[in-house]
Amino acid sequence: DPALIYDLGGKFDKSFNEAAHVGAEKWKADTGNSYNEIELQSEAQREQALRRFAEAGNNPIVMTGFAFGSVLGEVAPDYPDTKFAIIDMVVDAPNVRSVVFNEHEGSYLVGMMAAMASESGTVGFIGGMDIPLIRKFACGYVQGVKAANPDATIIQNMTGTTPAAWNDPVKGGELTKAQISQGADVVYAAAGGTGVGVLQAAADEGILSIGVDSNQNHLHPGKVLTSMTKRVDIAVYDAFAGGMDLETGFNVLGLAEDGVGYAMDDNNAPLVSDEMVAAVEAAKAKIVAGEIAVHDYMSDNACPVK
Amino acid sequence: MDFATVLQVFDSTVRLATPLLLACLAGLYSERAGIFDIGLEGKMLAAAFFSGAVAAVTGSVWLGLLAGIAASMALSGIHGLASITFRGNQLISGVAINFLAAGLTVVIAQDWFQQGGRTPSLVGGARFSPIELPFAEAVKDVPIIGQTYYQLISGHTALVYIAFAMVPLTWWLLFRTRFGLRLRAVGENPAAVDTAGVSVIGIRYAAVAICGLLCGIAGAYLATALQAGFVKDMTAGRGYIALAALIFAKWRPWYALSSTLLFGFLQAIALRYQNIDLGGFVVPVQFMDALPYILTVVILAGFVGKAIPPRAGGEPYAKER
Amino acid sequence: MNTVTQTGRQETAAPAIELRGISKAFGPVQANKDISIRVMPGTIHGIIGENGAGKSTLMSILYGFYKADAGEIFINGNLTPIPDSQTAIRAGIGMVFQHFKLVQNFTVLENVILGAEDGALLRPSLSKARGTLKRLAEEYELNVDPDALIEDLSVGHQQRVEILKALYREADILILDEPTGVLTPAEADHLFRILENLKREGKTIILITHKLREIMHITDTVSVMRRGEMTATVKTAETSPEKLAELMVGRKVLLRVDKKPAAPGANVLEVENLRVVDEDGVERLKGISLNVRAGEILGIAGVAGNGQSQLLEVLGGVAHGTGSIRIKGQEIDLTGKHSDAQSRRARGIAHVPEDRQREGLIMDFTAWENSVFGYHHDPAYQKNKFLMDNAAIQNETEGKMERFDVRPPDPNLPAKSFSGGNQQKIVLAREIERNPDLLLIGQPTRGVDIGAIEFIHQQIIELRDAGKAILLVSVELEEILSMSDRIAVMFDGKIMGERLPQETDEKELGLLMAGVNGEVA
Amino acid sequence: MERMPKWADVVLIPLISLLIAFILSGLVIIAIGEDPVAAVQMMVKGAVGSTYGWGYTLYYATNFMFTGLAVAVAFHASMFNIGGEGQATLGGLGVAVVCLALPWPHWAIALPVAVLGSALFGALWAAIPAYLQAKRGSHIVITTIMFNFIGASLLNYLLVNVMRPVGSMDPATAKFSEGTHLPTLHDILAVFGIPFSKAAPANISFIIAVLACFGVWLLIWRTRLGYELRAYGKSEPGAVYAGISPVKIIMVSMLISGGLAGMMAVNNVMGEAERLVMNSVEGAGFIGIAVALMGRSHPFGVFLAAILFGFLYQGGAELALWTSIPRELIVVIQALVILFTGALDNMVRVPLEKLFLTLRKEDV
Ligand SMILES: Nc1ncnc2c1ncn2[C@@H]1O[C@H](COP(=O)(O)OP(=O)(O)OP(=O)(O)O)[C@@H](O)[C@H]1O
Ligand SMILES: Nc1ncnc2c1ncn2[C@@H]1O[C@H](COP(=O)(O)OP(=O)(O)OP(=O)(O)O)[C@@H](O)[C@H]1O
Ligand SMILES: [Mg+2]
Ligand SMILES: [Mg+2]
Repeated sequence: DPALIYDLGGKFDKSFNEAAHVGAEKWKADTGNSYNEIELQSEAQREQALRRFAEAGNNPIVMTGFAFGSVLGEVAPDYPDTKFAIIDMVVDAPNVRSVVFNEHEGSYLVGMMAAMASESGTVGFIGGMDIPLIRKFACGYVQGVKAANPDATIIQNMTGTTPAAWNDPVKGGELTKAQISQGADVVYAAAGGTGVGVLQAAADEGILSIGVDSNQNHLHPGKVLTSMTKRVDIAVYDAFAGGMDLETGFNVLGLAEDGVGYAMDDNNAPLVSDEMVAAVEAAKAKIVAGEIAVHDYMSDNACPVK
Repeated sequence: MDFATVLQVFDSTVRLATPLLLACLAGLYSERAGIFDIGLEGKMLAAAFFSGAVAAVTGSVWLGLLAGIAASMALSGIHGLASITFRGNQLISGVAINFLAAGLTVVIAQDWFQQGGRTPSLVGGARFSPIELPFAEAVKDVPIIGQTYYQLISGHTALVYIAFAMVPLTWWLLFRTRFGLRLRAVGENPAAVDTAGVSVIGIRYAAVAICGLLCGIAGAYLATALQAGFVKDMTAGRGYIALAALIFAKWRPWYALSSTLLFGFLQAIALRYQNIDLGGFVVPVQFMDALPYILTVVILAGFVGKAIPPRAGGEPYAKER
Repeated sequence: MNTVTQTGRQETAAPAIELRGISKAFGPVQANKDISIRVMPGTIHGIIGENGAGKSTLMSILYGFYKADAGEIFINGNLTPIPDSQTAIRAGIGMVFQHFKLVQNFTVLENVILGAEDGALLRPSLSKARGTLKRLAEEYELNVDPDALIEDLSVGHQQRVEILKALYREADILILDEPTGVLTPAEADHLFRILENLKREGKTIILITHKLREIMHITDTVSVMRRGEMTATVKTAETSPEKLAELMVGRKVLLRVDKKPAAPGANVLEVENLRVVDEDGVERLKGISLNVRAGEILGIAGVAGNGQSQLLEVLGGVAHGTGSIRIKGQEIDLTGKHSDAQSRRARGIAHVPEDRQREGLIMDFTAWENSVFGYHHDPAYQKNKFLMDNAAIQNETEGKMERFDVRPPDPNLPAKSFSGGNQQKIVLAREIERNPDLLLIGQPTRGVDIGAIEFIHQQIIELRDAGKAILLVSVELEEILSMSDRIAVMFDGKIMGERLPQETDEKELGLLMAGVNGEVA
Repeated sequence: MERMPKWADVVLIPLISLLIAFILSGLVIIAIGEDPVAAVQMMVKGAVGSTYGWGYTLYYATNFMFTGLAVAVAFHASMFNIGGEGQATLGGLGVAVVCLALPWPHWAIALPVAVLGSALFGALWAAIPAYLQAKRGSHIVITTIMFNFIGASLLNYLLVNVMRPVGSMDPATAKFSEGTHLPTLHDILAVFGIPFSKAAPANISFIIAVLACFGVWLLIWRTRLGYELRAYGKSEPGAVYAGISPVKIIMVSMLISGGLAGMMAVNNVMGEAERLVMNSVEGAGFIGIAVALMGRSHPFGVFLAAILFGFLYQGGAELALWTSIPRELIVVIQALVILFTGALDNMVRVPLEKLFLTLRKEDV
């Protein structure tokens, strides 16, 4: 059987891990096969979970989250016959598939939408943890906002500096309220489980929010502008489907591959004007075509626009 | 900082201080009666879960509140059993209760909802909604006073008002009633109460029960008012901060109000300003996070005046050695 | 048994209190064994007995504080089970405990109404109590400021509050457990006047005391307890102190100590202007000067709480003070790093503390561990740089236990399983066998049975005769008078005067202890 | 006269308390619709059914031995050190500083220095609460709790801002160099030709922990310091009378306690993770309380209780892996053990004492 390890935050974070869960469930429904899974409780459990699954003969083993990087680097060589897939991180080993997403591209699109939907000209960003990956989201977002409205103000906050920050809705909610008081009327949460609190506070206070990873539009119908979808589900589905013969190596999913995007459904249809859709679609085409180069924060650990 | 921001920070202070205040008053009843309680954290956590869970299932926040109170009081009962009836170590009992709550909430949440130790999100009547005080809308544009009334005073959930009303009520109960006299006496010298023909055990259980009640409200506030549902460990050390506030408050109700507001304010600041720039020197957010704890240590060290706990605090009352 | 009371009333009335077959065990300790007693109304009934005889336990049972394992209680002839203090109060019983049961940071008024409030709100109770208190104060000479905090009151006044508490609850039967232990003779006299007043009012009083003088002075009848049993009840008029002492201990008692006249040598201890301020900022020693010579016992007399304890503690290095202390002419460090008890021992000072269970012994330690307590740094007890030589210590302890006749002579028993007298012998063996230059000894025979007392006194005298200096603190005047070669009396942190035992008596010492009639030394 | 024989006090009472805690835990398992017998079987199989399981059980037990000893040493001086968590966290910092400071040529050289480093940092983190207790009377329980939080924030800051390698996203230090990698039980037992799972993290620290148990035993019952520590723990006035300085005992006992807690890091940071990550202590500091209570603060008891908790921990991890019973069940069991062996001790003791008393009376 294949196995799936969720990062801290848990599989029902309505966001990143939940997307992985959806992919796994879809695979299960499609193939009728079963899989093993575990939700990490602590940092130190990573290695044990990996080893335990490998010892028990699970194959392939998929894990969600960059934090598995160094542990996997160590464990993978011990189990050369087992295939591993890691999402959001690159691990260079013959039996590992590394899947990364161009989050900056998707964030660019929702940034444009935020700028266009904003009436105050101030939009917010709430990141989970202060790490390059989240800066990558933020930087793409900022670029998108500025592209649509060069005068816009962007307020940025990070929930915390530790993995606990992925799962702190209270803090997410308070940060949102603080941003609202500073004038923000659209807030983008790239914060895993913490985002639930952000979306909640935004809905309570009557402003718009933008979800992340999974399509979160349904959480507060008519209050969530859109979601920056990151198709972790596809990555997981593909890895499971690959089975023991999983193709290893480096795997980038961007706008071109539909690995990232923005979510449209009945819940947010009234919020998104045709004009917005048109602008965003145009930008998307240009990005795919390489006409717009969205800067990737992680390429040089810097963001050209603030 | 403009006035609107100040109001916002204070508004956030009130929200964040409310659970601290409730828990602090809860601890006040217990410790004034001579029962140390480091299990405030656990009781709040249990209450947060059960209120969230029951509210999610029934759709009624009031039923949720009742369930939260019941859960918290059940843990109080255990604490009472251990520290009053069986005269065990109150600190150890408190530690055990914190663990019990941390474990049980997740185990039960997982069993009931299979959502990784959380409850479903609460919507509509399953949550406390803000109460608009009279005329708030009308005066909202009156500078300063009207704004303050509208932004800061109006628009909180019922539990916030309950929490603040508990302060004068607690004062009155402790210092103006027979029950209060006996409760304070039992924390100072239980033998005096006993030989005066009053049951020490009865009073102590009553105090511990009130403690459970208030912790229950505090927990329910976290899950059903401040947030929309329970997530694991959602109390995040608030019980300990409440305890610190209690010491800071020298076990007095009005001081408890100011000390919890102070801690709430610190949290509000830490939330709002990640890295505070003090003219070149950047205060890291981790420092702000740790500030309430650091402050507690400073207070405990007696640098901010000495706090003398109730004399019989922490000592089980045993007539026979 | 119908007693003729002094007031002559109700010669055949039912007893105010009758206890039948009361038994009570605390775990393995049988504190009361099948005790029966009758107390006639309108009398003062004394109860005496050695420490631990079970007096307080019996009275606490009567007051509903403890529950008896067996037995019956009759109040005014009616069978009245007393499961708790509430019932006792309702039955008209009030009790002043040996250790007061007051809330220190409450006012007198609050303490008085506690448990006897009328109604859920405090205000009416307080004003009512204020009136009642005023009346009681006039009636019985019981003046106290109703708004004073207990912690600001003297012990004597605190005791008045306790009596007021009982009277406020309209007690007809008043139990007082060792009320005079903490009082000056003058305060004690005042108390006795109050008791006489109460008796005149028809109240029944039970008085527990160790002082035979008081028993003879005020009681109508007296009961004697020994080792949990009631050994006798007699009319006071028909007995004598000697007889009572014999009843208490179970055999004839030798009250005098045999000793040769002292042959004092040079000064061993010289104390000048010693002052001590305690944690609460109260000055407990107000400039003490004294000296003790080799081969001499200096006795310190005084009512408990007048600074004797502090004097011992400072000399022993347990507390800090200022002034000057010289041992054999050498100045002692009072505040620096050599001001601790260990350094004092190194300078030849041994110290038998007043409270052996709190200080002198670690109750959970074995006898052998206790037998080196304070001297555990001695090289003789070390195996090497790191480890103690437990076998050597055990060996040595066996010898000590034999020489001091500690029973049972088992070094491996924990201290708590020895009786008080044997515990004291363990401490004495430890301190005396160090052969110190100066022995500080507090309450050497407190709670010790008469046989052990004789032995202990003998050991102290032997040490004196070996040319050592001894400073003896005791609240027992008899002990002071019989043991000392010189007597200094302390009052309120000062020495009120010095006397030679052969030139003074209990009366003069009593006055000095009360702070009167002495030229301040 | 003793109320009951010593064996009843040290063996019977903890066993009965433990039994009650386990029965209640079983009820919890039933209540969430699982089969307790199957759960126990799975735990036993997972924890001691293979050398892999043993490897993890002993790895956890090593952690708990250190933290349990830490709590026990402080208990003897009547200090309730709830700060094991923070002290072990700082101990990890000490290990990381040592391991990253030099290119260590061989673990045998790195290990003693790392042990010192961890103990030093752990002791340091205990020193401030100890000092405040000794000099200013601040309640050690509250201050050590606060220091747990402060320690977590401090480590957080250091990992995020100072010790994180450039470009890394984890709040964690770089991997320690090859020369600091400790031999695992696999490596050690291989010398004797005994096969042992290569994957399990139990390592030479286990032996250090066992030595520490012995060392603490010597310290408490054979040295002068231990004598003074126990004397102070039983009676402060007694200690002062004997010239034992309370300040010294509070400081020394807490320094030793903090040092022991800190030494745990040699196992989890140096032996297992081989780098310092966030929250590497994983609550072991708190479990030390349960371990010390159950072990009656005796090093041998601590040793046994640590193995038991290691078993529970590893068994619980297996349960979480293969069933839907969450790992928090272990927290529940831990709570019940603390409750019954610590706080509700009298519930078992009083009836037992009565029983022994009547038995003795009948003998007479
Ligand atoms: N609360 C208690 N728990 C256990 N044992 C007790 C308790 N109170 C008294 N005892 C024991 O019962 C016995 C009788 O004690 P009690 O206090 O009645 O003596 P007493 O005659 O009042 O002595 P004293 O003159 O010292 O006041 C003693 O051995 C004592 O140690
Ligand atoms: N002024 C003093 N008052 C009381 N005790 C003292 C004084 N000076 C020294 N002592 C004690 O007398 C003993 C012998 O003192 P001395 O100074 O010779 O010893 P030491 O070995 O030099 O000790 P240290 O190194 O601590 O000074 C020691 O136990 C010391 O603690
Ligand atoms: Mg008595
Ligand atoms: Mg010297």
